[in-house]
Amino acid sequence: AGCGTNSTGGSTSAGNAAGSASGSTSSLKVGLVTDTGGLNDNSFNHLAYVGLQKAEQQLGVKGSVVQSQSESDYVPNLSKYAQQGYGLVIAVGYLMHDAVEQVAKEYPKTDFLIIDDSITDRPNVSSAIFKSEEAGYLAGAMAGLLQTGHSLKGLNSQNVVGVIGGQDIPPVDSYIAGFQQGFKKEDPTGKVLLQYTNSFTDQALGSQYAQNQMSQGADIIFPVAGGCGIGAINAVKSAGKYAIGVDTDQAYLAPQNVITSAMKGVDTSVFDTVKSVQSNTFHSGVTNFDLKGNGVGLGKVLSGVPQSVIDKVNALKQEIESGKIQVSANVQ
Amino acid sequence: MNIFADPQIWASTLSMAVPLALPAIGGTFSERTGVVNVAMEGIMLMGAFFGVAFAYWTGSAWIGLLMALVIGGLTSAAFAWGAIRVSADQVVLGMAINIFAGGITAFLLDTVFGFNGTPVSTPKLPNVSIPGIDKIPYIGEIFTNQSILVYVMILIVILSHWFLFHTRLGLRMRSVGENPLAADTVGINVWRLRYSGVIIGGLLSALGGAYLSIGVLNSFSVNMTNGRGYIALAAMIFGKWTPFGAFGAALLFGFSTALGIVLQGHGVSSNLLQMIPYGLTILALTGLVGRSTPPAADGLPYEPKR
Amino acid sequence: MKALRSTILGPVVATLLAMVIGGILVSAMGYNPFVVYGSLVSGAFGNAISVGNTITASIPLILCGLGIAIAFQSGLFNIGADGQYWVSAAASVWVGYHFTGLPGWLHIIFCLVVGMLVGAIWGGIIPGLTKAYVGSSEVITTMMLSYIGILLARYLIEGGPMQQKGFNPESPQIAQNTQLPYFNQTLMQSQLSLVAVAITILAAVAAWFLLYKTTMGYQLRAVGFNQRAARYAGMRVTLFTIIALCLSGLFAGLAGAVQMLGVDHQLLDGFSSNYGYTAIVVALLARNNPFGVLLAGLFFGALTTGGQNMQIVSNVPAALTDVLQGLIIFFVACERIIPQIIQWYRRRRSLHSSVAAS
Amino acid sequence: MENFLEVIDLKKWFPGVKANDGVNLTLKRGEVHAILGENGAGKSTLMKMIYGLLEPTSGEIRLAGQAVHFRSPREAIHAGIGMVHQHFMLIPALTVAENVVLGDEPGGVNYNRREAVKRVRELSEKYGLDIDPTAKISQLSVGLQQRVEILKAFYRKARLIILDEPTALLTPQETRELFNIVRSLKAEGTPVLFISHKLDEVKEISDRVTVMRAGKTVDTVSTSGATPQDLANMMVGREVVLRVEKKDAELGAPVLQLNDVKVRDKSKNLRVKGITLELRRGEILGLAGIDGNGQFELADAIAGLLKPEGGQIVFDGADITHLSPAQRTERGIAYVPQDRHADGLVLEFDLVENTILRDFRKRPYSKSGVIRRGASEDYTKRLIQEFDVRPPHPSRKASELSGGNQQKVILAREVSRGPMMLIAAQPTRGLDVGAIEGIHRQLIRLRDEGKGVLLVSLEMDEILSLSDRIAVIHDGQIVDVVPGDTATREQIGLLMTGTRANAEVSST
Ligand SMILES: Nc1ncnc2c1ncn2[C@@H]1O[C@H](COP(=O)(O)OP(=O)(O)OP(=O)(O)O)[C@@H](O)[C@H]1O
Ligand SMILES: Nc1ncnc2c1ncn2[C@@H]1O[C@H](COP(=O)(O)OP(=O)(O)OP(=O)(O)O)[C@@H](O)[C@H]1O
Ligand SMILES: [Mg+2]
Ligand SMILES: [Mg+2]
Repeated sequence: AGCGTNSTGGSTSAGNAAGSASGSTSSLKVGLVTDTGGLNDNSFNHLAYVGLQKAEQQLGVKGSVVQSQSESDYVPNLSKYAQQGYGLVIAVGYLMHDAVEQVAKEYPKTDFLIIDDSITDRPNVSSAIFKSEEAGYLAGAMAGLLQTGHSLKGLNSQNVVGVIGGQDIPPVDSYIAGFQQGFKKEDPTGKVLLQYTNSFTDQALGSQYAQNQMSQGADIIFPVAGGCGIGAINAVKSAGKYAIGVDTDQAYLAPQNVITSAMKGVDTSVFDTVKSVQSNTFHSGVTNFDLKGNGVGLGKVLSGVPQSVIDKVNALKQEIESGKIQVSANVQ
Repeated sequence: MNIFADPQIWASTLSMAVPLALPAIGGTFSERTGVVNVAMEGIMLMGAFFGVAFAYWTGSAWIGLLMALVIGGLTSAAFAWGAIRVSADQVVLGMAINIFAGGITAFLLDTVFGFNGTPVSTPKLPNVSIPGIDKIPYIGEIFTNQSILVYVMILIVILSHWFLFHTRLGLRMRSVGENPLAADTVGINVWRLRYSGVIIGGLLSALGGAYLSIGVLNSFSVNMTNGRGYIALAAMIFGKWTPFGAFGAALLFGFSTALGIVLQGHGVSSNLLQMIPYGLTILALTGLVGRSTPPAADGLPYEPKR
Repeated sequence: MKALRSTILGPVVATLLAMVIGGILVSAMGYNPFVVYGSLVSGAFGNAISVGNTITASIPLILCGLGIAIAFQSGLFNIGADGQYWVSAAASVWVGYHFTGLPGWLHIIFCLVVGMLVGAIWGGIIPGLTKAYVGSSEVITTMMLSYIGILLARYLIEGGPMQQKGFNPESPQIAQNTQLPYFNQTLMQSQLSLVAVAITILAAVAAWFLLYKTTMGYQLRAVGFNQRAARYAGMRVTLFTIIALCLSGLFAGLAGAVQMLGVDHQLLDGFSSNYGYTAIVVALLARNNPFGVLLAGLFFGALTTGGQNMQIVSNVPAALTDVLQGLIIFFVACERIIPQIIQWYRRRRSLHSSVAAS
Repeated sequence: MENFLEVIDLKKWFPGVKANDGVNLTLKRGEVHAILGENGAGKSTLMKMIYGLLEPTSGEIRLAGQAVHFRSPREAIHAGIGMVHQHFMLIPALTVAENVVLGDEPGGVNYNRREAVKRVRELSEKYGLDIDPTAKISQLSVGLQQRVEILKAFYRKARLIILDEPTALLTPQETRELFNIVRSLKAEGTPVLFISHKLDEVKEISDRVTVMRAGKTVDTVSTSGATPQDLANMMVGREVVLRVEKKDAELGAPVLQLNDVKVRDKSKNLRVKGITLELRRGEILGLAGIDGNGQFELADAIAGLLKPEGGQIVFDGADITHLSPAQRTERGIAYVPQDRHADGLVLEFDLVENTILRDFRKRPYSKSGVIRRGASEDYTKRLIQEFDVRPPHPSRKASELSGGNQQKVILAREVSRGPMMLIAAQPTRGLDVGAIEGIHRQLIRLRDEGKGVLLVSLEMDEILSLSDRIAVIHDGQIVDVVPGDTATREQIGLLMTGTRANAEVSST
């Protein structure tokens, strides 16, 4: 198997294929069910898998993944892991809400983790909620500061930024909502263009949306659209404008153009939950991943960004953590 | 609204037409020789993936493009073998290629490049401006800094029309798609022409796919063609199996997609706005185009019982 | 007997051939092909649950496939079953949660009928009328309406009128008494519903009866084969064009409704089933014969569920299922080559032996 | 004269059919050699083997003394063989010129359209086959298409020419012109293989005749030594009645009245320009005319397949001008359409489904919307027996039958429906004498039962021998109506060109 993933720097060369049965016989088995976006979504499914791989390498658990092909696969896939004696089954995405409810009831002995959704009435389900709006807020604020200060090379005189959403759905919208609020805070007269591509895969379409927004004066673009957003970053790169990454640190996509990234720690949540099951400290209920606990946050900042801007953003971060600023997850 | 005054919408139109027009013309070649081709989607994906992969491995987008064509050609040759030599159901075969291509490109992306996708250092094909034209005010902006494949497409449209309707080989190709037995009885090699038609179709589809991955971008993602092969099928029918028709249909589609993008951000649901290209196509089809009759032997296997 | 053997032999050998090629590919990537295929088969048929899952997965494919087969038999290509499926799914879900207080069986029938009607309208009215009167290719119109239908369904739950109060883009659940009961929850822990199975079998029988036993089916097929002769025979070609597309949409609509009542219970974002496209292959592999559709649908249902299990057990990326599926379809479509290969082999062998003898 | 072509014990077996089963033939240089045989005797199969379209199962073909094994027509063309096919090998979407030059087009990489048009025009002038090279095939009548088929063979300057039923669709004038060409070929030493079901043509043009029956060559005789009756008997293997016997007509009330009917064809050309005509019970009215003069559009209009542009159609006393085809069928109009593949049959349907094509809504073939297979099949079996359809299997697909048998199925269906009137358009096109005899007998039986028969035919002989009255159509109008028993070939032939011979005849 090709070991080309650059997700972890670990030197353990456990081929990700056909798990070698070297672990202890009683090692924990963890099943991951993606939603229909699949592992290549450049977003939460992918991140969850990164977390699982980390758990495999560092905690010695045995992981397995199944990518759902349609909405009707959720229940069978979750059940299958439960039947086969997996200790933890991870459901990625709010779309699996009802499926998890149902399967968790049928398999009370199995622990479940659902990402991006809250299920509170089951003793064997833990939910991971991400305050991505808080990360979006900081990203928006940084964009606003840069726009008003024209403090990056090549920024035009219009205060216009663009947001490209993959779809009008909560995990996307929470980022966008935060971004809008943060931007308005720092640049009240500026304009946020918001468009949805209705695709998480079509890179060429993402590129078109970006070009369209750039032609309307946007010079910082925040794509929240998985693979489709990569196309947008690509377009931004060839036009010499700026982008803000999402979900993971996407600076590697365009090191000269990505100002920063609004990230959410799906990988952390998966890793932590695996660990808790392994050490018998699994607890049901909702875990909020927010700025305070570093569950969400900003990625690497472009070197050209003035220190004053970074300081201001850090100050905002403190205010959010202290609860002084409340960020809403609803798009305007 | 002065959205039409902005040359960006026309530039968008043109660039979004490329990955539709190329496979649509490719399909035209295939169907003009009598082989129904729904494999455009899959062959585009193959072209897109291998274009990027080889561009990365060799460090040259041109070699990437070449390999996209080679792989696209090979894939369509497999399709052609099934459709022509074995007389298998052409639609089933085409769907099989599409499913296979979607699978194999995703599989290879996973196993070869991992879940972060193709490396960002992959080269892409150059964008060019045509000296002279780029000085003309409005038009110039449309033709400035477009991918080189945009110009290649325009060339291909013209060449294809000339080839199909003004050359001896083109006449023979069309005759094979209309009545292979008649063509056979005047000594034309039906199978060879059908193979050529399908493989030309494959090359053009792969070119369209490569445009997506190394023309506009320099990366591949799973299912990045996003149904364009099927839209191209529609464009081919819409264009009544002619290169200019297919090009026109692709432009219409590109334009209405661009329109859908531009109109967004005014409070209307993006879902509703994205219906525009599809709705417009139906309207144009029923209002302007009407009946489009395929080549008479389109989809019919030719197997002389010798 | 001999005919039966040769019709079965082709697909079997084709599947084997595809599996050999797939196996080579899998081995090259460092997996054990026997583990991979073992998990594929056991995932599809390994135990009662798997069988239940396989049947459940095949139901929408079969129902959509029946509709597409009817269109094909009438000389029409309905490429837009996906959209018909989703629009009908939305409609039946709406009926399922909006009306309360109806007796369960009546409510179920209500949902199914609305689903079928909406599917028939979506698939039949615009494509049918434009085909009949303007001659527009139904390939384009059904495809375009399919995209529109999916966008519409998506709109309905993304800020549209069917979005459940709250945050997530999903519809409310349909009333409890409209959810088709699962078959023996303890014995067979799958989402298999006997009612859905019965509806599917009934639909196949109905499609067969309609096509081959009724004057309507007779006319549909006549129009499909030869419009001029149909007109000569006094049939109303335009009418039957519309009817054929409506019927086709009706079955896709039934698929959507049955899936919602039996499995999904609500409209969920995603819309990624692709049943409409797979069903084209199902119909064509079945040579548009309704009972063949039943078999082909099961085959694809097995591939789907087996494929999911294959990922779980052998860690193979999901995409490999598609690779195998593509290969299998390809070789099944090319099954006609097999007798030729056998013949060629025999001839070569006899040549060899004759050379050896001399 | 030496043998240019030799066929030695040639066999071609299809699954279940021995289409050729021991064929022997010699063709001398400069000879016109006719092949006679019933439908399905294997004539076309033999020709296709010579032309490389079919590969023999066994046996040998020698060309100029050399054994040849053509694997495709390409090789046969290369060896100098040209063939006019019985079923047109034309491409409707292309022009005449393109069809003729296809495979051997003028020009380099580019197709030189102008040169092609020029060459085809010259060729058509040389052979007197007048045709517009730039017209699309789809716009041509079948007769004109036949000319294109002939031009194709001549364009390639073949050393041997095969003519498989070239005259089936030609007018007498055209046939005469074709024969002139054949004679000039003969004079140049080019041998011609000529297939026709018309014995007088065979008598006129050929030097020798080979008769085939059931895939075997029965005998080869010198034409001058055999009478048409001899040839017919040899073909069928029994005595054939060549002249039609019929009683005098007992005329009844008018069954069909056409008042100033005007009809446009599908491409909107006015083809029938005001026809007034009457058909009575108990008579066969022959509608004679050169192909393309509106006779088939008129037939379609009476059957309801084309909407009349103007005028009135009265059937059995009622105005049916605006009724649908189904309603007309219901009222008792039967129709044998000209193009049996396109209109008369659903080739993919089996014989049962084809025999109920017109009456499937009625009992006993269906009941409350459900087809009754049993009853339908019984009916089909009866018709198969009565009309001697071969092979006699109701579950055979229509496409698997020979043309003659397909025609029998159509005729059986239309005649047995108990119609009040039958429109028979080209009912015997391409059929052998035996089959023609049977079909003619059916038409006369219908007439004797007091039904009206409108016989639309391009065959002068058929019209002359069957019709009680003959209406001659020219350019969409009736030139004259003459009594059948006194009409002569010359008279009708003249009328067909639009010239009225004398005023007295028309007054009757
Ligand atoms: N490709 C084929 N497959 C199977 N049977 C065939 C095929 N071609 C011809 N036949 C059969 O072979 C026999 C001879 O056909 P052929 O066309 O040679 O007859 P023919 O003498 O030309 O008749 P006609 O006078 O009607 O043209 C017929 O029974 C026909 O049905
Ligand atoms: N005068 C003619 N003679 C023969 N064929 C013709 C003629 N005119 C048209 N055709 C046929 O119609 C087809 C299309 O003709 P048309 O003139 O539209 O071609 P075109 O490709 O548009 O040519 P142009 O370059 O002149 O615009 C040709 O390929 C040919 O088949
Ligand atoms: Mg022109
Ligand atoms: Mg013949």
